[in-house]
Amino acid sequence: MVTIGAIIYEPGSSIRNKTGSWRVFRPILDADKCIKCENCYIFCPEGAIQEVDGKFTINYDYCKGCLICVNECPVNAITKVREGK
Amino acid sequence: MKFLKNLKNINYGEIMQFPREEYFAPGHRGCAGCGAAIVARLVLKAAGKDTICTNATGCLEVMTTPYPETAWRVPWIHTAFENSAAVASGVESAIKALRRKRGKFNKKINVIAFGGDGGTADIGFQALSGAMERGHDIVYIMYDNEAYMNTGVQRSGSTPLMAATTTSPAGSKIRGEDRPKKDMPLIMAAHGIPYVATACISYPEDFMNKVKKACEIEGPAYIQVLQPCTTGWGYPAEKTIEIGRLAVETGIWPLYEIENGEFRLTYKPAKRKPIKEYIRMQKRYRHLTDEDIERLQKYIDERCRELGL
Amino acid sequence: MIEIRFHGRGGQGAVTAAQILAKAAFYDGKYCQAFPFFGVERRGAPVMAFTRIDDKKIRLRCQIYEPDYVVVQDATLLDSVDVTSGLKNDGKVIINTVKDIKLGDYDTYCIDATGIALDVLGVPIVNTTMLGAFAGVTGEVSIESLKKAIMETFPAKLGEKNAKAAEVAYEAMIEKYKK
Amino acid sequence: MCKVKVITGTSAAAEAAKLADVDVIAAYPITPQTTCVEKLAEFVANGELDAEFIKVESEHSAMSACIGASATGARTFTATASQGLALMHEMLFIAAGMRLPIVMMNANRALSAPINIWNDQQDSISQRDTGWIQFYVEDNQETLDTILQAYRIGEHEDVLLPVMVNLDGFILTHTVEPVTIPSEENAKAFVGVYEPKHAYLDPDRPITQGCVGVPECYMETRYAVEKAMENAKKVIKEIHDEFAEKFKRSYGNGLIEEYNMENADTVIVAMGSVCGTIKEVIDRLKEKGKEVGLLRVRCYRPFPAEDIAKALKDAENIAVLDKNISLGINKGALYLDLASTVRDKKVVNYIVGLGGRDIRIEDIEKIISHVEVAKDGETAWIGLKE
Repeated sequence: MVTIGAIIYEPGSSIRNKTGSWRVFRPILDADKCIKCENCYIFCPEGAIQEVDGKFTINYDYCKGCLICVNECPVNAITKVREGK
Repeated sequence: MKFLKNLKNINYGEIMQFPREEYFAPGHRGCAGCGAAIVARLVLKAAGKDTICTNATGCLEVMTTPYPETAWRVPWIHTAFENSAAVASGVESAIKALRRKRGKFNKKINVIAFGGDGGTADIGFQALSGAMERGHDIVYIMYDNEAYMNTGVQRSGSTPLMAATTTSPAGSKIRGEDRPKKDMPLIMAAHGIPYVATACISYPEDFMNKVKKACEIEGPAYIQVLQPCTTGWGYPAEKTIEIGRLAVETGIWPLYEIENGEFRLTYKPAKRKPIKEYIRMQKRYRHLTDEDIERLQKYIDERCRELGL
Repeated sequence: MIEIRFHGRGGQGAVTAAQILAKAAFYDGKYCQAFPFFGVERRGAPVMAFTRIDDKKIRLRCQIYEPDYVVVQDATLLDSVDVTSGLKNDGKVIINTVKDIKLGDYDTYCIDATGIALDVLGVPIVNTTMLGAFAGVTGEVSIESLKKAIMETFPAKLGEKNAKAAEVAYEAMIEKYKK
Repeated sequence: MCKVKVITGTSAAAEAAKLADVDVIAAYPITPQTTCVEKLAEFVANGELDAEFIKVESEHSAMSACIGASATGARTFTATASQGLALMHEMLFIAAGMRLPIVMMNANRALSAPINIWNDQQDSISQRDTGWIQFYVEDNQETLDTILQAYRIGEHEDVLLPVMVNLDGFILTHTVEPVTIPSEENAKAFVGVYEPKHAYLDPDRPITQGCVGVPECYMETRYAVEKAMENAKKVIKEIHDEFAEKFKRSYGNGLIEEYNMENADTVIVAMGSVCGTIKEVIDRLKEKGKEVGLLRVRCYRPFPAEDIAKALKDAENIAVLDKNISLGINKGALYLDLASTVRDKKVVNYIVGLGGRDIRIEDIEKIISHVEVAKDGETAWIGLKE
């Protein structure tokens, strides 16, 4: 059943769509090198980088592998590897 | 520390800790490295929960709301391509009326209209001009990726000089877009509205502070945020922020605000970088010769001089 | 049902006159309808407006082709407009003129409405004056209802003056044409 | 206490919007609708109506702003005509698809070219597939009454559709006649307050309106509008009856009105103000011993096919009057709809009154005598000059 006027009542329901499957390269964040500048956090188009218990981690369910985080990390704490390798 | 270094030049004082609330959910269908998604994320972080958004047809709308899924965690409405500002006028007026007559909306609510450059500078121009002139308390965000990206990179009024698009191709006779970028911020400023600003996603604090200011100011506000597009501009996805930064550092996209008619640069590069660095990273400019770039450099130099950059 | 056609010039208030007449008839307890000739004419051009009055609800929506009465607000119109066009054989014409004229075989009633308007209102706007003349000649509406409709149409002072102008014309016509 | 005022159709529309206590008006002036928005602006300026009046820069923005306001939960009104309605075209589909019960007065006027400010019904007929409920009224009183009913109908949970109330340009919009204006109290008791459950933007309930209708859901949304149209037929009758009981004025059964149909072999089918003239002609013929009926289609969308078929079951000669023309098939829209409803009967189409061509008493008489000898499926243009 489509809702009246095709209204979507569940905010942020796009989370059901796991875009992590789009990834070709995987960014890997080395928490020891991280200086918490928040560059990766704020520039991620997916909001896939989260702060958990004071540490930044990458949510691979949604990370599309754009690698902006790799490019923007000022201390090279994030590196990339090919998916499936 | 590229980014932190940039911040020192911004006039807003303390480095902010970015709000952790996310009102723009993951799982949207934007390209990897999408600048428009960054725009939406930053705007909502700055504006907060008590916000209603309107959206013109375009990339941002299409990629965020294929039924039955939405990336939006604030109330959001899309109707058509050319009328985001008109719809926002209706939303804002309804809030006013229902607040006054029925005691609803008992808090400040930000009404934010999103439109791409086509939906703003071209087909949506009349509706935008009308809404601004009428003085609605709305914030209009033009996410500027300098062409019609949703339909496959056709030129818009906001496409810059010499950029190649599918409708301003680099041919043997015409070298890409033959007209300069339409100066929307100044056109909006000419409406006499209280707040106009330019921004770039590569400078998130600057951008978010401007969004906050625009929300706080009563009356219409217009922010044009440059948002590099990996698909339309032709560069690797990881360069989205870097290219945006170069647009600002070269003076191609100056960051300023016009508050109650007063112009102020919000960021001034210590020394402007040559535009060649920016140009050579993008396929849309690959047809340019060194002479072309030199001509373009002169044009940018002239504009920067006018702005005091 | 009676049908009235007003001839005037754009800006002289012919449409307002037709509407006031309809309202006056309504105050007399009748049904009414008034409408302009839907043209593109601007100020100064010859224009027409119409009123229907009946004892029962008026349903006709066509234009008026065979009026019972014609009211001519400006005698200069006679040179360019066939004001008696379609007028019923026993129809009456009321004209604003300083002369005494007769149009064809029609009962023609002349009044110096401009003179009255200048006297009473201080401006040569004759629409309300002509309505007074119409009431005096035809008796189709009462002067009381007419004055009420006029007062309701214009703001206070102006309403009173216009009602006065109508009354002066009304009495002048009764005086002039009393049998 | 109700009062009677001698007013134009556009004023009657404005009075109705005021009585419905609308929250937001967004409108752009256009002949012959103008006096409606002027009146509303006056009401708002004088504080007689507490509403936001958005003086938009075009009809497209008028409908866009109405959609934004209605989607925020406000009762919304607009008015337009002709080219303005055509400019709104895109947004009309959207208002209906988003299920927003906006009410609009349309002053029926011809479409360019050549530019023509006078009456016909081509403008709204051209919007018949947009998903708007469409009424065509006969007089100024019905304009007011129908707008009041329109809010109830559009906002009804089984309907949730926008409603267009069409009145003939100039013939009604610029004609004054007595109109009974209900008391504010009675009107409010009838119209009620708009409290949408489906669509309203509120930060405390973050919904997404106007999503991308992917192929997996688009057909279903269209079908839902069709179902709502079907539901509307019942709702329109119910609300009409409730109105009739409360205000002692009725318009047939709300969908159609039958006039002198009992003994008439010849029936005219028409919409709008011309029905008044037709009734007058019917009465005059009756005095001469001739019986002719009128079937007035008050509600054109949803199309009351069942009611029409039933009403015409004994008719032999059916004359359908259209103030519009579907170019390329030489038929009017009402005829085409009716011909798909009424089979095995003689139905003749008359194209009348385009661009302000007056429909005179003789024209109606001519149609009546013509239809009795005409062939099924014929089309005749009435009043056309050689």
